[in-house]
Amino acid sequence: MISIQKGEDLITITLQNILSYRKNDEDFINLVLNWNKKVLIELEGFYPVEVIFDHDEIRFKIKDFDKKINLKVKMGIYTFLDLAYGRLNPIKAVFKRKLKIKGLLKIGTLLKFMKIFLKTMKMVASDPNNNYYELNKETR
Amino acid sequence: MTETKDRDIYEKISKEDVLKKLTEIFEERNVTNKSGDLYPYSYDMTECEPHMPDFIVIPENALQLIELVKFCNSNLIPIVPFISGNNVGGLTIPENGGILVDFGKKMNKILHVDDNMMYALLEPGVTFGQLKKHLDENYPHLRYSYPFAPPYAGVVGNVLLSGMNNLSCKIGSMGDSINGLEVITADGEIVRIGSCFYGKDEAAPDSWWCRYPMPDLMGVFINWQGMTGLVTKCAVQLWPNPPIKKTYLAIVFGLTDVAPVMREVSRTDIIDDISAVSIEVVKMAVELPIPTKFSGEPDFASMFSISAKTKKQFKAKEEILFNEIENLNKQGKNVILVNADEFVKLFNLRVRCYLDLPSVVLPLVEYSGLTWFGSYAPSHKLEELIEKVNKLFNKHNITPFIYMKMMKSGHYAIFRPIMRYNKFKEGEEERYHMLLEEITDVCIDLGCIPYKTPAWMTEKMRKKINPGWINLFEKLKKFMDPNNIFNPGRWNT
Amino acid sequence: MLNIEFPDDLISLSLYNIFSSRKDERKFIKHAKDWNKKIMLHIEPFYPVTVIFNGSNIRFERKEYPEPDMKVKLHINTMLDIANDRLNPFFAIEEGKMEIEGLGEDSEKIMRFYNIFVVSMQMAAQEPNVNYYEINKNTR
Amino acid sequence: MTVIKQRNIFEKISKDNVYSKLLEIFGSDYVTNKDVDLYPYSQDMTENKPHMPDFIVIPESKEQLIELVKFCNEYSIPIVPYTTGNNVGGLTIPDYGGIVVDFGKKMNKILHIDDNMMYALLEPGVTFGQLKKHLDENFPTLRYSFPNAPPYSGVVGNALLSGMTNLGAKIGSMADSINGLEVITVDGNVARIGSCFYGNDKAEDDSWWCRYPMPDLLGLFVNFQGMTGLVTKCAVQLWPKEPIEKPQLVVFFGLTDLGPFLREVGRADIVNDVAAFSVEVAKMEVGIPEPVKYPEEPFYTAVMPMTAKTENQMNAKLEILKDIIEKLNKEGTDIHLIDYSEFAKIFGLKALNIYNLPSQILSLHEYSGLTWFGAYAPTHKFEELIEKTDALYRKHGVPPFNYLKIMKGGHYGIFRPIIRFKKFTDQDKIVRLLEEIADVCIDLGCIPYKTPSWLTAKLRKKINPGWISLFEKIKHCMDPNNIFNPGRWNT
Repeated sequence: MISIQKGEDLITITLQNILSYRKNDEDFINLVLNWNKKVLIELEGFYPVEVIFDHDEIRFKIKDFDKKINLKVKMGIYTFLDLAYGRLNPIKAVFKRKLKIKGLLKIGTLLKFMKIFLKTMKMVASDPNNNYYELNKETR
Repeated sequence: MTETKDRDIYEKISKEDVLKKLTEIFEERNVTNKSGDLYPYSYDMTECEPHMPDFIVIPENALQLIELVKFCNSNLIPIVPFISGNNVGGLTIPENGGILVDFGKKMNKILHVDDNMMYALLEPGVTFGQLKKHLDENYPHLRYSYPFAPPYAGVVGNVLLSGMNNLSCKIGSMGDSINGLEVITADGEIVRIGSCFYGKDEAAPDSWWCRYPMPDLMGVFINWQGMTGLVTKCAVQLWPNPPIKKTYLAIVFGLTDVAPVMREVSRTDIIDDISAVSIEVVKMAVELPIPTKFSGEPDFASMFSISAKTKKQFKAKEEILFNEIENLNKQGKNVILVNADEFVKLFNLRVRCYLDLPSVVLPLVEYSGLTWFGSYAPSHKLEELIEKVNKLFNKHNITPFIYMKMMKSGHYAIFRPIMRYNKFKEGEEERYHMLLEEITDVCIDLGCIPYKTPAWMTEKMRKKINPGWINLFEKLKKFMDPNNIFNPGRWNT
Repeated sequence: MLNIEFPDDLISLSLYNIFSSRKDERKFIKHAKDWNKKIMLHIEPFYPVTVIFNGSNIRFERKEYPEPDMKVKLHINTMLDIANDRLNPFFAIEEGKMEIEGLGEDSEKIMRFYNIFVVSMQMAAQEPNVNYYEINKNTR
Repeated sequence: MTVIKQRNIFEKISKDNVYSKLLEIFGSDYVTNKDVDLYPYSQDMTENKPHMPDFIVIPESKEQLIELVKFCNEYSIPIVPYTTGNNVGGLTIPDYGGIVVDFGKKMNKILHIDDNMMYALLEPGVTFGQLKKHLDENFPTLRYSFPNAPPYSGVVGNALLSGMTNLGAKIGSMADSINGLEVITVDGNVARIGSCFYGNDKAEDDSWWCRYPMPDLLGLFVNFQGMTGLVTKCAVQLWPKEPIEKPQLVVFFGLTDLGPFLREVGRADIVNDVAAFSVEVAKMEVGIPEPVKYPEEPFYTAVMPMTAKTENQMNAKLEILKDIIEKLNKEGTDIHLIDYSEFAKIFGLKALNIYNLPSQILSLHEYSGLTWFGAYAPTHKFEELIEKTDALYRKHGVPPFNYLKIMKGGHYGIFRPIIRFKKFTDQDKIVRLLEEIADVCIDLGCIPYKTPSWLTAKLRKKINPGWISLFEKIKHCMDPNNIFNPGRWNT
């Protein structure tokens, strides 16, 4: 069971929404548990958010970032959506410099991040809107 | 706040006799004077001062109401029409007591849907949810339009009070979507207005297709808040339901840049509906009790809904929208345009309640209190309005919640600061009302015209309106309702 | 100098309009005068009209003549394509968009027909709307 | 025909005293009581019975009119508003005499064009030609819309009487395009109605942008034919002018093919307007004095203004239009689509008159008389209306001139049989035909607009009593001494 900090700004809310999607799922927990890495995600046009994986916790920061960041990921909102909706393959994105990554050499970290984040994002995107309709079915 | 002019409404007849008469007209089970039953009708979501009605009646036909009106008119008893009490202006609070007529329970039939001339003939109690369901199931190629209101709000009340819906950028105020009315006037006469006006007692169901071109008697009942008669039937226009629909979300950085963005896009005449909300509102949807805006976050989110008959037409419209946004960014605006459905899914599905109307707009109903300054606004004043109102919100340190729309291809705008608060928390209501009054003064000074107006607001307006208008208004009210029985107190009557 | 009879049906009126703009033009007179031919023109979806060239007179009849010297059949939109240079009349014939009977080997006939009908049509189409604005200038 | 109840309007004051009062208000140059001056105001193009006014006045300011209204109300003298007298319903014929107020001469200023909120603030005398010229020269990105009327007819009258224009398929009745009014009511009060209602004596020029959301007093003056007050200012909505224009022509070989076409194309929401005419009208346009339809010719032709922001948008619209026609032809109609501007060049440029509005529909004016039954119509009755009126025309040996429109995205239609006639010669025959047409159409649910009083007399028999008594009450409340255009709607 992973606990995820509640977001209070647009981007963090989004990241939280995505990551929470699998917080009870075995594989996800195994990936995240004790990963203990700091990833800085920046959506161009908005602002960077630091995602801190700390044992069984995921926290976020939008300022006073830590000195030591394991991975820096930067992309535009359209790349973000294209990746989520499977219109763009992450590897291609990296080569096309649409997905800019600092720390490419730490290939392990990168791959794990992709498993944790990009994969989850795609699962969220492909999920039918059920849960929403659940939450106000009585009103439709 | 609303002053309730004290008026003894039982000079001419005793309460007991009134009850007797009501039971005679509506039968015992449809009449009540038990305070337990009366209480819920004595207030609404707003801070407007509550007042108990003396009776609730549940009518099922016009004949009963004719009898009621004649009776009330000769005995000077107030009549207050009520559908679901969802208005945000204390419009159905019986300021002088009297009889509250609840249409929502039994006079809520969809009488006719005209497939060819595209209208629906409704009783006053029909709700948005009910109409949508009926159309989706029986006339999937037709649609109505829906406001920023829960599905259990009333359709007829919304049009009679010039509400605005999610086709507003195309069709404008709902006041222009009314094809016809059946009304009971003070003398108990039943009047059919609009193209349905032929025929002695009944009109053919296929005759409710237009408001004009005969002398326009309909105005006498539009935006009058029930002060001129009791509406018993209303025909509203429907629209073709195009196969392709999509909503775009414009994320706008910079406090006032949303104004030119909305103005420019509305004039392209390709958008069904344009609405914009403060970013804080988007965040409210995610259950942040008191959301604050962080630097780097955009200021407004604007939604553009596009529909089309064919792919080609949709692409053409999309292209026009993209070009418009591109131009705006070239001119130094900072706008990011994304597919709303895609974005919302990643962001948080609860936000969909803004997209799929009618729906319970969660951040609103999760509070016990709700009030607003809802107004028609000059679109060239939007920048100034946003800035000044935002300041006021911050001064009172209340989360800014601004909702805007562009109407009828950009001919005018809607400016609506909204406040949610906790009704039962000591001092809360007063604090919010103070802010609301300050907002009202600023907006009216800038030319905004409030709609669904509570009495304390019309009082402010009366000081600014030209005397000729006031005279004509008073003259007409007196003449339509000499004994002031129809929803007295509205517009300080 | 030719005289062209003023007709009173839609299609003849169009032909009248086309011809009369050229009726004093030397080249046109040269071709039209003393041609003494009956040309049946069927503009679909409308009806056949026979144009009768007789000495210096041009008349129109709303019917198919027994044996006209030429029969031409084409759709109104094909006619407009030709008139506005979007379609070469000879391709139109090849593609079967314009059916011509009685063309024979008579090159003079082809020439005259081409000049009287096709050229006039194109001239009418190219002409700026001047004369219309003349008609109406007082009222605009 | 019009019943003129005799009424002596100079009981309370002598005609001479009225005259001197008028001189005092308007000055000697702008008041007349000479028959030669009065005569042209005593009649219009229609068959409606002429009646001489007693005075013509030419106002230039609201103040003069306030004084006039107060005076006339005190002495019960009729006031008839007049712009250019181009209505086809005898609406400005002073049935009881009295004073005709001619706004056309001096109260004809375009007071303000609001580029942002897209409206024009006008005095009652402004004409369509004048407004078009002004916009083309100063606000090329904006447009107004124009009726099938000459350029010298009045904009404000058209809007106040729910006229329809060449944006009708898109925006519907012009009454929905009124943003605000300044009106003088019977007690001499000046009421500003609409979003311009703030401010004691003056409204900001940029405040005339909407009719709602306050209690709708504007209705009291819409379609009342001047019976409730004197309108002195009116704001009307303008629209963005789209760069791409491709008018289309549609020909209909089946008598009633027009019906389903109008319904379908209206809903499709792709054309600005559909102006459908009997083929006789099209022929008349290119100068056939007495057009007859030959069996091979189509029954109807429709001209449709189409505009778009981009080529792609135009093509998308045309594609939808073609699909509609294909679908209908599969169902048995015989309808064909032709590019209008191209066709017009071949056919005769005069035909563009019908499209380039406002323009002089010449041939209508070669006749001394013109009348019509103009009505808002239920679109599912189009076929029946066409067939029945066609039969009546033939019975009376008059060429059928029908004019149809589809309004506001297909929500309702316009059905308008038009009749030209030579006054004093064949007038009686025409009147009979017109009455028969009126009866048939009203029975089918048509609602006439700009109604002459002989027609309202018929309507009153069919309208529900509640409406009539509310109408009477409001008229009485607004004009107790019946001074405002008395006789309209048989008041």
